Order: sequence, then structure tokens, then C-alpha cells
Amino acid sequence: MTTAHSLSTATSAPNRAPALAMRGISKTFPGVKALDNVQLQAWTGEIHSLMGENGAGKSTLMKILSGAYTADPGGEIHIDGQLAHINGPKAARAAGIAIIYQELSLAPNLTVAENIYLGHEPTRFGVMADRATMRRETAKVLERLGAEFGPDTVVNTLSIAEQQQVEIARALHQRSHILIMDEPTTALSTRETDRLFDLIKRLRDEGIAIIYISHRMAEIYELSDRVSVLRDGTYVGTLDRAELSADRLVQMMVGRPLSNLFDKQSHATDRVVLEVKELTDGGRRVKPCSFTLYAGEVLGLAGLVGAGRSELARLIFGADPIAGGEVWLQGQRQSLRKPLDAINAGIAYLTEDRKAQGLFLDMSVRENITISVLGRDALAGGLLNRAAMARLTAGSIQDLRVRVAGPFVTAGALSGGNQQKLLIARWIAIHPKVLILDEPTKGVDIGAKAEIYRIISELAAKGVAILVISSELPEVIGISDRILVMREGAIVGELRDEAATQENIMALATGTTEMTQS
Amino acid sequence: DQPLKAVGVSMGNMGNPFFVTLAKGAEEKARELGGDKVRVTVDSADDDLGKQTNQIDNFISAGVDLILLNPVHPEGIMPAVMRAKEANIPVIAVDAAAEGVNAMITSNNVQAGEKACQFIVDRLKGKGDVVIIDGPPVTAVTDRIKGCKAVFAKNPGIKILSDNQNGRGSREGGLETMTNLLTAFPKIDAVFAINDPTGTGADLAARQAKRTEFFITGVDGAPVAVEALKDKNSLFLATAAQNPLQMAKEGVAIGYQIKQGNAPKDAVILIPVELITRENVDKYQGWVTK
Amino acid sequence: MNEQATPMTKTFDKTFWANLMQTAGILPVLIVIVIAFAFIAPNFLTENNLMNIVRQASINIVLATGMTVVILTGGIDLSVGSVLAVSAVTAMVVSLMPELGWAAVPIALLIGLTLGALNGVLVAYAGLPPFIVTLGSMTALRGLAYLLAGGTTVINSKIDFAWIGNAYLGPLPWIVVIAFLVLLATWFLLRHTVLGVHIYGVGGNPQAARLTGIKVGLVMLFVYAYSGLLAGLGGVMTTSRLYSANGVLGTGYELDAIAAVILGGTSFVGGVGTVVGTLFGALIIATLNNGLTLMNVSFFWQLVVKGLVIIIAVALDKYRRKGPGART
Amino acid sequence: MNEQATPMTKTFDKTFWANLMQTAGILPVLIVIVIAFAFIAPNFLTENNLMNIVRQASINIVLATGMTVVILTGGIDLSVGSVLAVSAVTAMVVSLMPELGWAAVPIALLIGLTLGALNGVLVAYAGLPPFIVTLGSMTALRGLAYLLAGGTTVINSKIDFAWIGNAYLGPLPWIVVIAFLVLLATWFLLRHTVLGVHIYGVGGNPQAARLTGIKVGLVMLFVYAYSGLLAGLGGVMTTSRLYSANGVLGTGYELDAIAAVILGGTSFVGGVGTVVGTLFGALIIATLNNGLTLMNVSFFWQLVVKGLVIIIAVALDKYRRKGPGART
Ligand SMILES: Nc1ncnc2c1ncn2[C@@H]1O[C@H](COP(=O)(O)OP(=O)(O)OP(=O)(O)O)[C@@H](O)[C@H]1O
Ligand SMILES: Nc1ncnc2c1ncn2[C@@H]1O[C@H](COP(=O)(O)OP(=O)(O)OP(=O)(O)O)[C@@H](O)[C@H]1O
Ligand SMILES: [Mg+2]
Ligand SMILES: [Mg+2]
Repeated sequence: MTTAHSLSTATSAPNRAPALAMRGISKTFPGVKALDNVQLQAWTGEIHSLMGENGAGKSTLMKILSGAYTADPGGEIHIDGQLAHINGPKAARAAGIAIIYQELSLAPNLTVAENIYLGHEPTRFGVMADRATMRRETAKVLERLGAEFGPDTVVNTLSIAEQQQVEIARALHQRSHILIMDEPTTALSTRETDRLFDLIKRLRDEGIAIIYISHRMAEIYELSDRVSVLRDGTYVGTLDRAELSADRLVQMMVGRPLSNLFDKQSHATDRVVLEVKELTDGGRRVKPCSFTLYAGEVLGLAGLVGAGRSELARLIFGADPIAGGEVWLQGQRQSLRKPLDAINAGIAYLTEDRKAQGLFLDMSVRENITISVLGRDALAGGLLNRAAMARLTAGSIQDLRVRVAGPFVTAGALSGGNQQKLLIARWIAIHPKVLILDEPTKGVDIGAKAEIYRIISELAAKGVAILVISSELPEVIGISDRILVMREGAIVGELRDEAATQENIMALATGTTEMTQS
Repeated sequence: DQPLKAVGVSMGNMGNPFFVTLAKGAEEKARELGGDKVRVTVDSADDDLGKQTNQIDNFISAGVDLILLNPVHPEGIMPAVMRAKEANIPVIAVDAAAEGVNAMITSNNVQAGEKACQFIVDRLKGKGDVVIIDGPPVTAVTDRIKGCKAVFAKNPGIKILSDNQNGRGSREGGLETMTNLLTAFPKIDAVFAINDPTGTGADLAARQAKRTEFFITGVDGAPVAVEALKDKNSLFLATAAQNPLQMAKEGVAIGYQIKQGNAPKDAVILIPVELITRENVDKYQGWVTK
Repeated sequence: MNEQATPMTKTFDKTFWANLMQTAGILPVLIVIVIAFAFIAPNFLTENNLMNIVRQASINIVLATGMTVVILTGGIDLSVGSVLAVSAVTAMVVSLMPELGWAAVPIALLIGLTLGALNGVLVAYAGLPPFIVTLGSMTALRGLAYLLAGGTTVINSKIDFAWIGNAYLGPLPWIVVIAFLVLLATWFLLRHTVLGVHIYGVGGNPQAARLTGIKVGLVMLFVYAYSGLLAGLGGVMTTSRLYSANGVLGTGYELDAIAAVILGGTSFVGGVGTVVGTLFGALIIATLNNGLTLMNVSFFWQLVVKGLVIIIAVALDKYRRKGPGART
Repeated sequence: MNEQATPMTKTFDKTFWANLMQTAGILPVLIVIVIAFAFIAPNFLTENNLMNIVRQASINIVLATGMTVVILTGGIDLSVGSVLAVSAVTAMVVSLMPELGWAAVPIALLIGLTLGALNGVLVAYAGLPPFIVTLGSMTALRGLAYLLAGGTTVINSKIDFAWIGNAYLGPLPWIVVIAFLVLLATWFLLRHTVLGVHIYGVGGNPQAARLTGIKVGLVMLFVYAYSGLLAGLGGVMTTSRLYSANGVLGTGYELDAIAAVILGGTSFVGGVGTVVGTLFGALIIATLNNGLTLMNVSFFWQLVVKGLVIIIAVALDKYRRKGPGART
């Protein structure tokens, strides 16, 4: 990750027109001014990062550029010095702009090739889709990405990471000269990420202007030639690579300095809470896995995407059928046939896909927080206990510092980080003995991340046993007392203290070394 | 004299041209009696007793002077009829019986079934295999079947091959049902269809299957039947004709008289049906009288 | 950032107005229709006629209330008309049994509940698509209703539950009171019970609901059983007015019920909607049926106008709210 | 893991079998039904009767094919029965005009196309929910059909397109040939044209489709117009067999069409399904109608059996495939 690279030549050609210049861009949604007079300049052959807190307007700005949204009148977009009128996705594509959206935007029922060519299929006789060409060209792009699936695979059979690769392939194959990537790595683990970064750098060197959005500092450092920062829908400023520093970026994004990210303080005890013995789904995605989790411990679970970490967690949570093995909680063997069994036993699981598997977007913040304990708190006859709901909601909003106008706002209106906090609040409400967090900071900005780490640490201090699945290595290392590494459905090693380095984790995750389980 | 200002007409099912003709008759008579300004409201109950009850309630609200009713069911409609009478609105039943009405004027549906099926018996000389194509389960239809079966019962030589298939009272239903029946029964001598659309549909089915060994009778005297009777190649040989126009006109006239305080001599007026065959079709006036 | 604004200071119920807007939803359209008829349809604005409208809407209100609950979970129940028929015929048949007359209503309700629960089991535990399950049961139960009635009309002019359809509670017909109570109970169920929140949850995100520990199967079973029970009640209400029942009863009622639900702003996607909206939807349909008849519009033209008004009502509602178009 | 196996080496069309399974879908159920009837229904397995079944299925095949395309985009078209009636009546009325007889078919098709396009505009550009739009147009157009027919049955025994419903092409009735051609054309449209991919894309993820520059509105407009056109064709086919048309024609056909589509494995969610499945679905329905009549099962029992078989068919199909239950 530390490889220095030569500063690109792009910025040093000031008398050429920038590949992209956006000026005076504003965007008003009903009731929200998402962007206010924002500017952005990117040059050919540079990687230009865009940073800002959740809801700062990064995605909105990029959607305007890609033709998904129309900006308020008054702004201008220049491509290679020419005024461009981008009034839709087709116009953007014609102007040489390709984008990977933050939210997956694939048709799940179509094949990879169909998705990649959707909207601009090659034709024969004007109307017939030229599938042969689609398949052939798609295969080429997939190969370049090192994807492990073929062009005829139906997208909904792919993992989220693989779907993300399809999105990347789609953007690549357009051979655009401005490429926008809106948090492309949230679903990727280190190996895919590294491969993607190599590719991005290669594209940069081929003379493409790349706009890169991420909340991960490490990535910003590794890739950026320049970084622009947005805050509350306004443009704050741009830093050259030489000027980059974490403090400065944070200051620009948040408007105040942030104390250090990880609060490395172990609360681990030797009280066993959870014992997983030879748990397996029959070997489909999880081979027999065993480990022990102690009260107050934060146990990290690292591995490449597809290693089966989420699957293992789902087995422990009773979300998928168990084919073999046992789960013991505080010395009691558990029979987990459905999530409700696990919840009743005191196991909570924060899923990796908060929109699809966690939130009720049309329901209020209060209902989202209290939904798993409604029955417990209910009055006689299953009547809602509104007082308890209000108390719990107010308490959670305060404790977790959820930024929300009130308890009746719908969950869909919250920023990603705040949505994540809602879900954490939901699980804290059941007073879990074991809390499993699957990618808890996915797509969450740096301020909210720090708060989530703080919450994890506080819970551990209260004796909750915590299992954290994360693909962001600095994160697992920073917050875990101990780290398990999975590869191909099996736990292949355990690391702690000084041994818990990125190199060691990667070595285990990719299988270059084998370590015995302690 | 009380002037006639508004008439409510509730028909069992406006999907069938027979009822449309009934409604037309009512309208014509109402104009004759009350002038051009008279309001005639026609509604279709879609064979649904609940809907018909609602319609009568609406007529009461609208303050009509009389209601012409083609009841979906004779007794089922009684509560609504009673409400109308309480509101001092005479109710005249047409084409089917209804409890509690001030007067009823109807074709004799039992007789229609008898006549159509007697024609079959006569033509088959009392011996043969017959098929009855049923329709929607409303009294007008069940009465026809009743009449028909009574005739067949008196003739032990007649064997009913099928009587439980529903041609939905429509030409397409008749076509489809008959097509299947033709496959099920390699030899049929005669078919009784509960109305003319069903019968002419059965006729089409026979043509398509190139079957000619039998003949068909129906009930209504509808324009489709007239056309079929005039067609030499048709298997459709007889229909027990009703006269919806006359029925409706008399109904409105009687209702008007009741409104004036003149109760009719006879509260039940049965209009006899007339069997129309190839022989007398040219003299048959049909439903269109102008 | 706008969310930063007021973290805890004032807990103003922002969505109260949003909720009211959504609940009120189609109400302005209903009002426009009523006003229009008041001017052009003779006798429309009489107390008697307005009571008529409500009475005629009452059965649809009951069916549509059950339908709302089903549609909130993302399902649909096409069988309500047939369940109504089976229950109605059963009520009549039982009422004619010398010893069992008193049991007619309970048995009819039980039949409705059971048939609904059968739908529920097939949807919730066999995992079959609601549309096809209830399309199948709509067809099969229609046949059953005819068979129970022996293909004819079962009549009993001395049913002892005649009060339901004919008596008054003060100035209000009992049938209207019952519809109103059903609506109220369902509103309470949805707004004030745990089950209510779970119903919205299952409709909003079934996967998340399961992972949150909601008994998704049980919730689904409940909603279909509830819809069946209300269809059974609809059957009782119908027979009590008609003193008779037959197999045709209730044909096509499912479409009126669904129309009321959708007019009322409940989304097919599930998780969004209210029974109050459904009430307004049902009243719009009943008002149209009544007003057009009073105006002396011919039956054929009534169909044309009714169809157009339904489309226009939804369009108006949409543009009044200027929603982003997410409704389906 | 298992996907790692063959990355690029052989581009074996993995989904070919998956597709076949889905396409074959309900076919085994159809075969079981046919075999059952072959044993218990007299004369069932005669060439003549099998031809009957196909002929009786042909109109539903045409309507259900259009319906499939609509449902693939996540929509629904309840108006097909009414559009069929309007087109049929129009064809009859025009055929009776001395100078215009030849234009009956084109005009009827044009009417169907136009009415379908109207639905499409309301759904695609006004953004109204398809269910309510087509429920409204189903009602309004039913009224229009009655009005055009003057409330009666329009008869013309000398239509010059009688060959459609009555003539043969070799051993095959033209009506069957037409249904088959419609199916083939639609299959080709969906499988081999860009528009076809876009239809699946819009159904699978409308938002993604919009973001890739697909003209989602145009695609939606197309599918409703196509469904309308095919309903118009259905009207022509119907009249050509009946030599007459009236306002009731096609009542309830939408339900048979939808049942065929869903039996055929097309999902209401959109984006999943094939017309070949729909063909099998339509054949199951026609076979049931035919076989039960041949067995002389009473109409009431036919309803019961038909309803149950529809549910069982979908259940069998589901468990045969052991799908994860995502279908709705
Ligand atoms: N379609 C929309 N309708 C209404 N408001 C919207 C819409 N899209 C975005 N917003 C609002 O605009 C603001 C900016 O959102 P945007 O998605 O651009 O943020 P972001 O910087 O990409 O955040 P993140 O880092 O979480 O992705 C937010 O307040 C958001 O709620
Ligand atoms: N072949 C597949 N078919 C269907 N779903 C898949 C497939 N592969 C993966 N998934 C789904 O994708 C998600 C992620 O895959 P997986 O669990 O293998 O990764 P992981 O080890 O948990 O890593 P990460 O959490 O980083 O994604 C899971 O929800 C899984 O069910
Ligand atoms: Mg974003
Ligand atoms: Mg995972």
C-alpha cells in the first residue's frame, strides 16, 4: 500500500484546458439544497479524489455529470474546454463520461454481457442484438479485471463483490476519457481492491481523467493526484498530492479536527460467551469452523471477498440452515433454526447490506430502532408501548449521536452513516450477549466511522462479545483484540498483537502461508 | 293525473341483447306517456342480487315514479321491492317473477322450454339422444330447463347425454362448450340451448366440426336466431320467441296506471311464447318494431 | 447538513403532516366528486341518499379493509368475492336448519376465516405467489358456492340476523356501523399494535423482517385469514340485506375492493398505505355508482365515466402531491 | 469456491440449461394433465380433439403473449378483454359498411393498438400505477364496446375475414397458425432484439435501465401498445369465428391470460419469464376446460377442479425446481 508512484504529469500542463470543468453547479431536491454553486476541475491523466461526509453531495455532483440528474439552471460543464450539454445518460456517454454508481445499478435478471451493453447494444440489421459481439467483448473486459465469471452468467447469481466487478467492467468497456468511480471498493476486499487500483493507475497513465470517491483514507493516499472536498453541498477546496494530510482533509470535511480514529483499549475478559464448534453449511460456502468468543472481546474476522465470512455469521445467526456443528452460548447448546431463535438467545447480527437486509426505508426512525423489541416491550394484548418506544428511541439517538431531525423521520431520508447507527441501535436494544457486525462501516464517512468505533469499544467495555467482519484491513487491525482469517470457507489462522499486520493477514487470506489455529 | 317524470329500469344483465331490447321498450313507452323530458334510468345488475338491491335503493333516492324490474331472483329481491313500495313507487317485474311487486309481466319461461323441447321430441318422434346447454343460474334459465326436462321426462325414448355444461348464455360460450360436447359424444340427435346466442354458437361449432346429424333449438327469437333460421345450411331449427319490446311497454303502461291509482285487473300477465321455425320465420316480426 | 439541524431539541412530529397528507390523500378528489354531483345530480344531496351511498359502500369498505392489510404486506387477495359467496350461502343454509339457526353468523365468519387462512398457508408456508393462489381459490370457491347453494338461490325470510342489514343504531344503519367498526379496529390494529408494525415491516422489506426476528410466515397467515374473515363478514352483511344467497353473489367484488385500496393510496409494492385512504377510495366508487344513476346516465355510459373517473382520480391525486413517481 | 473452476477457458453457456429449465417450467405439469385426461376422459386423445384444444387456446395464447411482455416490465394489463370487445365490435361494424368491408381487420387492429398505447402513455408518461390505469380502461372500454354495438349483437355472416377463424392452412386451422406466429414473433422480439433486452432490463431494474440511457418510457409505451394490438387481433380472431360481436365479448379474459402467464413462470416482479412458458400455461387452461367437459363434470365442479389444479400446478412447478422461493 505504501508504494510511492511518480507524480503524474497532468497537473503540470496548466495551459491546456482541463478534461473536465464543472462550474456553478447547484442542485435542489424538494426541500433540500444538495449542491450549492459547486466547482470541480479534473485533468487528463490524473486521479482526482472527491471527499466529504455522508450527504455532502458527492454522488449528486457525479450524477449530474453522468446525466442521471439535471442540475439547476446556471451551472456549466466543460469537457476538454467545450461547453457540454448533458441532458441524459446517453449525452454523458457520448461526451466520453463513464460512471460506476454508488448504488449497484445492474439489472439482476440479465447476464453480465447484457448488463455491460445495456442501453447501447451492438446491433445487426439495426434491431437485432448482436450477442456474439457482446459476449466476445465482455469476455475481454472481464479478463482484464481478472473476474472469475463469464459473460453469460446471470447477475443475480453473483456475489455483491462480483456484481461490483460487473459495474467496473461496464464502465471500463466504454473506453471513456472521464471515468467516475463512486465508492467502488465498499464491496471489495484487499485483493480485488489492489487489482482495481493497478487498473486505475494504468488507465490514468493511458490518459484518462479519473474521479474517485471514497471514505477510506488509505485509498485516497494511495491513489490521489489531487483531492477536492465538499461539505454540506458546497465546495471547500482542492489539495495537491503534496499538500495531503489526514488532519487537513478531516478539517476540511468535518469543519473541525477529529481525535484519533481507533481507541485501542482491550476490554477482553476470559469469560467464554460464544463457542462455535465445527459449524458448517455442508461445505457449500462454509467448511467446518470453530472458534471461541469471550465477553468484552472484539474479534475481527478478515478474509477475501467470498471467503465465507458472511455465510459463517448467517449460520451463527440462524439465518441459513446449519448442516453440521454446534453453537454454544454461555455453556448452553443452541438450536438455531431461524433468526428469531438467535435473537431470543441474545445473538444479534448487523447485515452487510443495510438497504436490502436491514432497513425499513419507508418506516420511521423510531420504528426502525424499536422493531426487534416491540414484542418484548408491548403492553397487554400486543399493544404498542409508545412510551417505551419513545424512551428507547430518544436514548439511542443520544447515545449513538444519530443526526436526525426527529424520531418520525423515515429511515430512507438519513445518510448512510446514520442509517448504520440506526441498525446498531436496533441491536443494542435487545441487550445482546453476542453482537456480530458485518462490514459495519461500509460507505460510512470518517466522522461517523470514528463514532461507530467508539460505540463498539463502549459495548465491549460493557461485556458484550463482538465479532467484526471487515474487509478494510486498517479497521480490523485497529479495533480488534484478536483476528481470525478465513479462506475458502475455512478459518485458516488467528493473529493477535504484533502479529496482526496487513502482510500477515493477506498471507493467510491468500494462502501463501498456513498457520495453525491456536 | 300525475305526470310521468322518471322511470327506473334495473335489468338482470345488459350483456344480453334481450335485456337491452327490454330497456329500449321501456324507454319508448315512457316517452310516449311522459313526453321527451321523462328520465329513464337503465341499470344492469350483472346477475348480482346485491347490485340490484343497491340499484333499487338508488331509484328510491332519485324519486322515480315507477320501477321496471327484471329480477335476478324472484324472492331474493323482495326486501328491496318492499322498500320501494313503502316509498310509494310501483314496481313492475318483467320477464321473471318477483315477490311483492305490484304487477308482473313475463314470458312464460317454463312454456318456452316446453315448446322448444316439444319441437325436439316431435321431430325425433320421441326417440333420440339430446344435449342441453345450460346457462347462468338465474330463474329465467332454470325455468326453461325445468320446462324442457318435463317434456323429455314424458318421453322415455329421449336420453339426455349432458345437461350440466354452462355455455354462459353467450355465442362464444355456446361455441366452445358445444365443440367439446361434440368430441365427447360422437352421435347427437338434438340440442336444446337455453337461449339463442348459445344455440347459434353451438351451430357454429357443428359447422366447424363438420357435423350435421342433429339440430338445435333455442329460446328468445333474437335477431341472431332469425338470421340462422333463414339460413338453409343452419342446424338451428326453432326458437321459442319472446317479445321483449311488447313486454316492457306493457310493463310501463301498467305501472303508470297504478301510479294513477288504477290497479290492473290481473297482477300477473304471462305473455305466451311463440315457436318460430323455418316455416313461419318470414312472418315473424322480430324484436324490432318501428 | 440538514440532518444536523435539530438533533434533540424539538421532537416535532415532522411526518405527522406527511402522514396526514397521505391519509387525506384522495379525500379532495372525493370532495370534488361530491360537490359536482350535488350540482348536477337531482336528489343527490339528500340525507336519505347520502345514507344510501354509505350503506352501499359498507360491504366494499369491509372487503377493502381486509384487502388493504393484505396489500400492505405486498400480497393480494383475489378470492374475497368468492369467499363472500361461500360464507353467504353457508349462512343461509345454516339459518334454515331448525336447531342451528342461531349459529349461522358464527359459522359463516368461521368459514371465511378458514378459507382465508388456507390462502395464507399456501402463500406463507408453501411460498406460492399470492396472485395465483388467490386466483385459484377465487375460481374453486366460486364453484363451491354454487354447489352449496345447489345451483339455485337459498332463501330464508326469517333469518334472525336480519337486524344487521336492516335495523338502525340511532340514525345509522347497523350495516354502516359495522363497516365503521371494522375500519376502526383495523386502523387500531395497524397503528397501535405490534402486529401492525410487523405488517408494515413485512411489506416494506421481507428479508429484513425475517432477519429482525419477525415471524414473517405468521404475519402473512394472519393477513390472509383476516381478509377471509372480513369477506365472511361481508357475506353475512350481504345476506342479511337480501334474506337470500346464491353462487353468483360477490362476483367481481375483488376488483372494487382493490380499486378502493389503490385509490386510497396504498402501494402494491407493500409497506405503504392506510385504511383511511381505503375508506375514501370506497366512498368514491360508491358515490360514482350512485350519482351516475341519479343523473340518469345510461348503464353503458356509466361504465365509461366510472372507468375514466378512476383514472383521473389517481392522476389528480398524484399531481396534487407532486410525488416523485415511486408509487406503483 | 465453485465459481473459481473455469474462469475464461470455456465460455460454456451456463445459463442455457437454467433457461431451458425455466422455459420448460410447467411443461411436465401439462404433460401429466394430458396423460391423466387421456385415461379418464373419453375421446380426449383424438387428433380432432387435440386440435380443438389448441384452437380454443389460441385466443388466450395471443392475449397472454401480450400480457407476458407487459408483466415482464413489471406491469399488468387488465384491459385486454375490453380492448378485445371494442376491436371485435368495431370489426363487425366496419365490415357492414358497404365500401369499407375490406378495412375491418386493419381498423380493428389499429383500434387495439391505439387503446393499448393510451394505457401505455398513462403508465409511462403520467406515471400512474398500471393496475389502476388498466382497471379504469377495462371498465371504460367495456362501456364503449356496448355503446358501439348499440347494446345488441352486431351480426354479419358474410365477413370477408372468415378464413381467419374457419379456414385451414394444410392440416392446421389458420387461427392456430396465427397464434403460433404471434408467439414466434414475440419470442424473437424478446430473445433477439435490442428492444427485447430492454424489456427485460426495465423489468429487472427500472432505475438502472434509466441510468443506462434506455428510454424506459418508450419501452413501457411499447409493451402496452403491443398488448393492445394483440388484444385487437384477439378481437378479430373471435369475431371471425362467431360472425358476430357484442359488448360482453371477452369479459374475464384478462384473468385467463394472467393465469397462463403466471403458470408459465413469468414473475410479477418483472424481468423474469418467457413466452414459451406462457404457451404451456395457456394450454393447461384450455386442456382443463376441454377435458373436464369431455368427462361431463358439471360446471360448478369444473370451477372447483380448475381452481385447485391452477394452485397445484404452480406448487408442483415450484417444488420440482426447488427454487429458493423468490418468485412472487
Ligand atoms: N433523489 C433525491 N431526493 C432528495 N434528496 C436527495 C436525493 N438524492 C440525494 N439527496 C440529498 O442530497 C444530499 C447529498 O446526497 P449525496 O448522495 O450526493 O451525498 P454523498 O456525498 O454522495 O454521501 P455518501 O458519502 O453517503 O454517499 C443529501 O442530503 C441527500 O439526502
Ligand atoms: N454464487 C453465489 N450465488 C449467490 N449468492 C452469492 C454467491 N456468492 C456469494 N453470494 C452472496 O454474496 C454475499 C457475499 O459473499 P460471501 O459471503 O462469499 O463473502 P464474504 O466472505 O462474506 O465476504 P464479504 O463479506 O467481504 O462479501 C453473500 O451474501 C452471499 O450469499
Ligand atoms: Mg454518495
Ligand atoms: Mg460478506
